[in-house]
Amino acid sequence: MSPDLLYALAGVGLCGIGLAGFLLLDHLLRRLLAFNLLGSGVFLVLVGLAQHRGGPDPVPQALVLTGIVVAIAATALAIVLIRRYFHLTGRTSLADAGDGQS
Amino acid sequence: MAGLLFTPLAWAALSLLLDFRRGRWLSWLGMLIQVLVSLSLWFAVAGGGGFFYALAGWEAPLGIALRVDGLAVSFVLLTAAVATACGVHAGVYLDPGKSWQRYFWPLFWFLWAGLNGVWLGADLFNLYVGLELISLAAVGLVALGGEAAALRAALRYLFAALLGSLAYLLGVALLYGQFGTLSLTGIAGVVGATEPAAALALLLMLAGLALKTALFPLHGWLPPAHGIAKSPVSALLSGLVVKASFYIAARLWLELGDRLGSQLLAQGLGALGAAAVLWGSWRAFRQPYLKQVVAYSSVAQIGYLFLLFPLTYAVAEPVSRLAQQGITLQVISHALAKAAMFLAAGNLILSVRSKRVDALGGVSHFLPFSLFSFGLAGVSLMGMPPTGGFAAKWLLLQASLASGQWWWIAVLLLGGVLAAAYVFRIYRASFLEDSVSDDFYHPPKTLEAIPMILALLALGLGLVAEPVLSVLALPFEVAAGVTAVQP
Amino acid sequence: MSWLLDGLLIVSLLVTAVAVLLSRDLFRAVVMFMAFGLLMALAWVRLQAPDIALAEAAIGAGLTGVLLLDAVSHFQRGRLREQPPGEEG
Amino acid sequence: MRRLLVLVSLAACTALTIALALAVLVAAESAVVSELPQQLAASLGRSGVEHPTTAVLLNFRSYDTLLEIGVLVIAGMSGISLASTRSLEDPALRSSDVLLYALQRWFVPLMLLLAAYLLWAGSHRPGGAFQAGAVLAATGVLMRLGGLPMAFIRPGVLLRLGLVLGFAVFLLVAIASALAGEAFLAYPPGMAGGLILAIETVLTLSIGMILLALFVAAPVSAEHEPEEGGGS
Amino acid sequence: MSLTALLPILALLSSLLAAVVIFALPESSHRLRTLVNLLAAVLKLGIVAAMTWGVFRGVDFSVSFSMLPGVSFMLRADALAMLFAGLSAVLWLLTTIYAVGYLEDSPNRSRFFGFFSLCVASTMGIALAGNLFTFFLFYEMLTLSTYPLVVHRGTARALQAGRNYIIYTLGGGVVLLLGIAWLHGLAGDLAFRETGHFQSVDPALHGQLTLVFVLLVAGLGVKAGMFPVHGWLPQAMVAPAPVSALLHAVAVVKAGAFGIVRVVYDIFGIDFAYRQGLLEPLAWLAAFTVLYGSLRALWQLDLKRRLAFSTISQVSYIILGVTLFGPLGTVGGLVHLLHQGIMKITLFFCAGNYAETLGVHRVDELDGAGARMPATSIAFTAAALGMIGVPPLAGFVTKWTLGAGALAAQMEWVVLVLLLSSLLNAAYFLPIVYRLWFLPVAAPWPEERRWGRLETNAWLFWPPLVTMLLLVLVGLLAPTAFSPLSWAQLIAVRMYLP
Repeated sequence: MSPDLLYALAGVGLCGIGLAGFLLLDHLLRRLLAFNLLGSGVFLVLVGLAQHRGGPDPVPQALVLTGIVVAIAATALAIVLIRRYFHLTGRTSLADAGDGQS
Repeated sequence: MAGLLFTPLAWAALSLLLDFRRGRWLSWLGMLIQVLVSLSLWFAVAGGGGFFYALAGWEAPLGIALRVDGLAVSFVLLTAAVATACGVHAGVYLDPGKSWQRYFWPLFWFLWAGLNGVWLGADLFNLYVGLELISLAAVGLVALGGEAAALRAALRYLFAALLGSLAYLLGVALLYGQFGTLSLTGIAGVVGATEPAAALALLLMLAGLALKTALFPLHGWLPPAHGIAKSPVSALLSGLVVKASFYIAARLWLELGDRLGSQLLAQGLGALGAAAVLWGSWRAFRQPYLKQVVAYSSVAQIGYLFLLFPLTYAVAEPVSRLAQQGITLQVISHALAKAAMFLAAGNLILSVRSKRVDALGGVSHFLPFSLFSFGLAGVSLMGMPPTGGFAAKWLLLQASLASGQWWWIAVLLLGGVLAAAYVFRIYRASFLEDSVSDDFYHPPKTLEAIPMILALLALGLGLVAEPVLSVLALPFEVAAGVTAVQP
Repeated sequence: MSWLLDGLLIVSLLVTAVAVLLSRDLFRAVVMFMAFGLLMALAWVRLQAPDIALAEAAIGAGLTGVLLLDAVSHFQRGRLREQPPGEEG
Repeated sequence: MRRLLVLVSLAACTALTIALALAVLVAAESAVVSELPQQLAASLGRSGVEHPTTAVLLNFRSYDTLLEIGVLVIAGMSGISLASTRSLEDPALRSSDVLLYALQRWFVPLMLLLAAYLLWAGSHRPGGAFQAGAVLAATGVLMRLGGLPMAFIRPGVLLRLGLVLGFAVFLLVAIASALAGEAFLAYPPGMAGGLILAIETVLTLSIGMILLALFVAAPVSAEHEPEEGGGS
Repeated sequence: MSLTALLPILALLSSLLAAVVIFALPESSHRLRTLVNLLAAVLKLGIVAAMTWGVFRGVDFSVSFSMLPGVSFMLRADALAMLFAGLSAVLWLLTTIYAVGYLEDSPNRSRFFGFFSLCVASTMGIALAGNLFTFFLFYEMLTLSTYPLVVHRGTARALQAGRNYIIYTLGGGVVLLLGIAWLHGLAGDLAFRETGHFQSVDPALHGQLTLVFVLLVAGLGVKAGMFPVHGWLPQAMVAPAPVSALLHAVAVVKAGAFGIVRVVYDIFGIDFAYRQGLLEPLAWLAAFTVLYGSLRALWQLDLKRRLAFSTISQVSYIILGVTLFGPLGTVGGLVHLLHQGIMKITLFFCAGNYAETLGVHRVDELDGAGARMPATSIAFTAAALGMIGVPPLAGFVTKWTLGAGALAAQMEWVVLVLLLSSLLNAAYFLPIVYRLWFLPVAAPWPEERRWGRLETNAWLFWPPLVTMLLLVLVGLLAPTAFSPLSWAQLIAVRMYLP
């Protein structure tokens, strides 16, 4: 087992942790954190698995760079939305908002 | 030629620098050009067959290639038609006085660019970026204006979309790790019959895409987002955006499903689709708000799409083709009809100044045109002849019969009846003349004309289904293998 | 030696990840997340991906962290403003 | 009920993790050998840069990068579209902390230098537009927290121009090559290196600007409520 | 495009385009709308007359194009098609005239006449459809375009009736679609053919084909108002009188009956249906409906409701005729398709006249109306006598032929049903006639309106008289070459002697 594969497996673990957090946490910021963990896990799988046999591979590395930028864009936008939502409603979660629109 | 399809990106960049009114003129010009370009590309492909287009001069797998075939260009054309309708409508409908409306146009164009990217995409990672582009633009459009309810819907939508994208990306990671390429055709060429890792990858990707397509029971985010957004935005989202993720799922399934799928997965997805049809229709019937009715109707109509999976798995080739044609028609007719319905609903809401269904009493008196458009679109959703919805339903019925999967027949027929139930509920409300008030606002003629045109297109699709399908089914093999760099 | 390093790094990655999600205090969670980002950067170095390591350090740990911290402080200010003193914030 | 749901979710996540781990192990054993690294090595000479990751990002798969910048622009403008005040400056932050101020006077130029280095390094060693842009944004964040005035951060045309500049230049190059008869996004032969550097430079500026704008757009002050409601 | 392909399309377009124009017209342009309506109706009548002449001479009018893989849109004019097309073309003209008068100053006329024209376009499509698929297409279009007519008044009662109408007819449509799709899966795209398609068919398919037959007849039976699924019809009476006339005489119920005729003869073939024993149960059901409708009609006090139950009874005569194996039964059923239309529309016109002129809706308010409105009452009496089967009126011709057909098919019990039904017809029509002519006016009319010289509005006055004339003529001239009876014989000959 190469260290790359080990990191890929760590990525799998992060995916599991992130997914559990994403599903179970209500607080929007915490879900956002979980999303970022999940994303990191996916990136690790992508690079680790690809590099397991052939050594450093710039293609998945470039993909992960792209992925990171997309993730920060989404995260930053989410933070803006969350803060504004909190500002207007005083809520930090989407659960039981009771405005009748389920 | 294919390069011109990226000009939406250029319109996006330019319109960001302008305010709403100037952006409107620019965008209307852009739409005209876009429609013309899409048309000419469509005719080019209809005449000369499909081809691969290698971007940046690097061919797959090193570079990214676009797959320009009959199906893709038809969807490009569909996008041009629906998005133009929504864009023209939005230009009149939205209130230019609000400073944030200026961001409508760039978001709109980015959305369009993302859609085109997905239709033409043949590279798994590129499809991921395209999906994210669409999702973020859509979220931005929903949130535009920043009311609390809109923000809430946008956040829900954003989280669902992000989770779906990551599930898809995880699948891509597994596939790349195993096969060392991102090109879908490349993977389809080397994948074997028993590959548990690849099968899990396909499952993950389908699950993520199903979440983004709002397949029951993952549909919770759709009705608030589509119900709360401004009507032209809702029309875009329901008509086109959810189709993008489904399109990728379908392409994956048709390329890899025969080896990586299983009967259980196929029937399971079909069953979820069936549940979506029934549950979505029922919920639509119960909604007190007009746009919520239309939004839940989308959940139901999306359900039909997932019948693709059981009807193409382990069936004879002609049956599979029938199913594919039926689903394609369903995508197109739903895009046209649902866009028409949302735009017409917007007009009705504007006219009675209330979002409630029971406020529509007497509207048939004063706004027959918009109501008629709504009705015509509803006819297509019900799957009544001669609309495109009927043509789709007919083909799916035939595919179900021919494959011996008779249980889907019940879904198709019952779904039509349920759709009639929620559509006729709206008619009923609008025909009631008990409490006729004269206090109706008359929207401009443009607003009334656009949904009518879309609804008529959905209607006419059924009559010309055969020629349309013949272009969709263009033998891609003509140019496949020869990665022709486009002339 | 390098196995030990990798193993240690992976274990601490997973532990920090769990800590991010389980810590009761939001501020703490975000700090843990920034630590996680730095560990990720290290992991990328170990994976011979220096580009990603740089990006992760700058974007993942740095910028995201600052954005989140800013948001957390905003929430806490909002809480303080809204709720009468004495109640738990 | 709630507990049951938690347990089920946890069990599902665990099962998925195990399945995924097994899949990774299986995939790692697969015999398919990718030709991609060889192809990449063979084509690197024609890409105009020496560093393979940069070559992939800005030449081989430049379409991805173009769309990705698009994603950033979308996030940036969605962010500022929600910003509540006309000026995005926060007067409360214009602190007069002497120490911070002094620190900044040293730090800001240093970071700008770092960004420039990262940008330049990108063509032949690790570094590039993203990293440089991130550093640039971090500099901006620091300046803002330190209370330095930043007149350009207003939702005016200048800000929007800054947001879109990198994207626009990238697109312009892409379209120009398409109009010149090459494939969309292809660089004219011999000009790849220079064009990539130029694109990276404007991208750095824009990325920094977008991230900074998102940071700055996030706060909402109670005093300036935007008008609510819209056309419908 | 040749004239033979063009004429069926024109026959459709004449009312389709009229509908589009009328929708586009503003509510206030009353004269223009009337003009368009009448022009379209006259034009259509001319086209249909020309086509009928052509069909008689043996010209084949047909046009088709492929709509979906394996399915074509097909219009074709055969003798049976012209029977129905002729009926609807003639009656549409009269109903249009009537409707113009009836809705003189009610709101939403643009909407009304638009859907009215769509409705007739659908009927024309049903008549000219060349295969089951095309038939279904127009059949569903008819469902949709009649809904706004049924709920036209917008009252809670009208909406309730519309709801039931749509539940019944859409339900029937679903069953029909299932049958058609199934049949298509078994046998492909089937064009209507006078001798049917299954004269010799693999016995292994018999079971499935029988099921398909049941589905098709059940689906069509909803619109034809056959017994367990007739519930929508009496409720739909809340619609304005011209709509009721259209529903009962021309469009909706006739479309169902016509569809059953097509399915039995032109898809399955009467031979196949007979050999499979499919006709006998259908005959029992039809006979039951005939008696049931008449019995229910006896107890209705509302005039239009009484007529509605009478329709349920009378339309099943057509089905009954179809189930009598042999040319005579077929002729009886087909000719009744036409005769019932003429008689029933007369009755509805008259009922509408009583309602509009005198404000009378109930049977017991009609006392002495004959003196106040002699022309209308004469028309009503003639139509009622025709329904009962008094010679030499239209109804007599039908019943006589049907009886002869029953004897030829050795189903003597049908004669008994016919006699019983005639007695019942007399029992619910004669009291009305008696009240009209022989009872004095009991109370002042609820809402009397006067229109100068004539007993009622001229637009309302003439149509029932014309249809009365028609129903006398088709009865008197039955033996001649150009009567509906001869035409039905022509069709039957083509069906039984390939």
